[in-house]
Amino acid sequence: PFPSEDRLSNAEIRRFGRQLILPDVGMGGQLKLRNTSMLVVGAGGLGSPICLYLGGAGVGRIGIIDHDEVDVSNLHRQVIHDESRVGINKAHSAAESIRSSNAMDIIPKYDIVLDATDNVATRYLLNDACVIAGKPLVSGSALRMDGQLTTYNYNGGPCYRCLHPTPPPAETVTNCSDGGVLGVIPGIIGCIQALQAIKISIGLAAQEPPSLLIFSGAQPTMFRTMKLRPRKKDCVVCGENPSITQLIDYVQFCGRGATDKEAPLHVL
Amino acid sequence: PFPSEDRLSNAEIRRFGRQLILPDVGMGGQLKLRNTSMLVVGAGGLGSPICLYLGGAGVGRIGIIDHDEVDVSNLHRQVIHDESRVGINKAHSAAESIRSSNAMDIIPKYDIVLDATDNVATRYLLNDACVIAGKPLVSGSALRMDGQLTTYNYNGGPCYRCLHPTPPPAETVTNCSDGGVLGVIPGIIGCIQALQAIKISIGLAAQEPPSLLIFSGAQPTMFRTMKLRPRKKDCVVCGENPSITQLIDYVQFCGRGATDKEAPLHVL
Amino acid sequence: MSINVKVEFSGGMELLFDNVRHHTIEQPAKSSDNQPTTLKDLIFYIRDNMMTEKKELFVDKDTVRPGILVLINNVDWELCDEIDYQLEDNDEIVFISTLHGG
Amino acid sequence: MSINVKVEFSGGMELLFDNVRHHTIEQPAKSSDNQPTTLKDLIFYIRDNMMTEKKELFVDKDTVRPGILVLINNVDWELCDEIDYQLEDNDEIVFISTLHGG
Ligand SMILES: [Zn+2]
Ligand SMILES: [Zn+2]
Repeated sequence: PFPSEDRLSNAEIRRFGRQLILPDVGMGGQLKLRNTSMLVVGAGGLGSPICLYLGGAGVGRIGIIDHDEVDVSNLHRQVIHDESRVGINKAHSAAESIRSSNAMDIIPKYDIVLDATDNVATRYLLNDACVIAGKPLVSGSALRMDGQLTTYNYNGGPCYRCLHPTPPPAETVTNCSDGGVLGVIPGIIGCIQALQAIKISIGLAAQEPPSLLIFSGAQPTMFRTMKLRPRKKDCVVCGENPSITQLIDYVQFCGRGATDKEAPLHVL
Repeated sequence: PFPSEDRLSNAEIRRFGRQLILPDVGMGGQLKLRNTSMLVVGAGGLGSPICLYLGGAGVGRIGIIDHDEVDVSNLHRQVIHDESRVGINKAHSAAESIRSSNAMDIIPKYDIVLDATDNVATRYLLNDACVIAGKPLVSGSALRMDGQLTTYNYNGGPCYRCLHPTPPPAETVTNCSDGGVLGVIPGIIGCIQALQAIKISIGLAAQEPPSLLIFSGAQPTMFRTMKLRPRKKDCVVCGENPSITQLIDYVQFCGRGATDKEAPLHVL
Repeated sequence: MSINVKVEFSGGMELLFDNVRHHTIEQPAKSSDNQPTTLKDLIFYIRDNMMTEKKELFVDKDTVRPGILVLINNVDWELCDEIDYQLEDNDEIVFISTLHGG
Repeated sequence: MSINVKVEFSGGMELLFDNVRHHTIEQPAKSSDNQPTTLKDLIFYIRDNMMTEKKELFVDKDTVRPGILVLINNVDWELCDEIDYQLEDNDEIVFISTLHGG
């Protein structure tokens, strides 16, 4: 935890004036944002807008974890990085990479976790770590012209394993390098992830039933909201008799690497 | 118009690789983006993400028009401006302000116009100018926790006047200064405006029926798509016998100022 | 016989109704002169029974004021007879105030 | 008697079907053994009649492969009997491949 404040400074009141006058936010909501810590895992196409807008909203502490390098091929969707930084490791601005050996040292220090990663293994890792640590996980993903968003382990809703007890076959998993992505697609999903985390922080999302937001950028009707199952009693991690009570080897579990790059810098 | 290219450079191919491999984009689509010029009017909460993502997508020429000043109270939603620039006129990075006397010098030079403004008078001005110049107008707006998005004057769809022949009474118009806005709301709408302009540029939106996207950020189902009327035959500007064939005095027409600030820097 | 109509106020309209967005409104299937109940009847009902002040921010003359879009089952009312649309049971009517902020 | 079901493939699934997302599929209301047609029947129909290759990217054993979510009329199929759900006329079934990119 980080030092909690019981009132906003005058500078904060000036800076966040247009949020403060919102009935849904107000002084109380802004103070909650100020006293909430959020962890953003992944500083690529999703993580960049997430960090920009969470910072702009006045979230008290934001941790950023990434282990990818800025590459000229993904610049178009990583608007937070300018071209001059090509080749600079994004971890410069991040605490450290996340893996089974350190996740439980990091996750419990935050109130809300945002999954902005690009691979299945890390998604299972974050899910299990968030269930074990009791943190909501705002999960976004993007590929080609499509995106998806769900909040896991929150408010009686499912965890990632409730929905996906078995990892997908490796040959069905397409990453952004192979499948491509239009840069603004993760921009849209990342912004909505930031909004969702803000809503959780100020208590606006507490009554919402578990749902999956499906974004189809190439279709005339771009957004649909689908109703999801609740938490499953027999889930191996969030169920009533969990068999997974500590983190496992997720690379092995998923049968593939933790990153969509061919030669990952770190393995989990 | 600006110089059109008939092929992408190797640097562009490397930079936009992840877009190029998308079936919906490809070399052809990327070249269309390269040869499209877009005008973004307003560099605030909507205009900032629009500019970031249009630039990142490889749009050949982007014009930005604004006449507001960066103010500490709207920093949270203007992520493109960092705090050190407080007080610097945003017009520094913009060509010039837009008004009835110059709009027809500016609008015809662009292929697609994005309305990211904050007031009714400029919205009518841009609408009429786009109808007269024959340009599609991707219009976004945001207030409190809500947003709206429509493409006007495109593909048989309505113009702003088809939907709103009469301006709203001044006392019903709430601006972001008075009503407040959560910064990520215009972030989300601006990103979707950028996507819509990209889709128009590469031809993906041509089959879409006219629609209004309604975003309700505080609700569990955040997005809805509503079907809109087509172009109205009796519309005073886009109809069969238009009575408005050149720009008028929009401040007078709307009965209020062109900006949501009390003392506008420029009047139309 | 009566019908139930789902009414939603959006884009700031809800502030005229105690910040409540969703309402279910019961209406007679036929109006007093034995005509089918129309959207106009519903608008007047809302004005006369659900508002105590600022009625002019909802109704202007015989219709909604400029700046409000009306959607019937997710479709612009201009495509459905507008004010003369005959209400059916379970119709969803959205009154949305156009936003101008940016 | 037959029923029509609207089927949508999303999240990349459509690439298995010539990049066509929306399909209307006619099914008998009863299967050959006079039982109501279920989602399982539909899945097998799709596999056997609409796919020529890569069938394992859709079906694994007797159900959809891991990583595919199924939605019945906008609701997670887990809330509606899953594979045993009895199809009705005009049902909307979405098969969506979970995305992992970021
Ligand atoms: Zn679970
Ligand atoms: Zn018109």
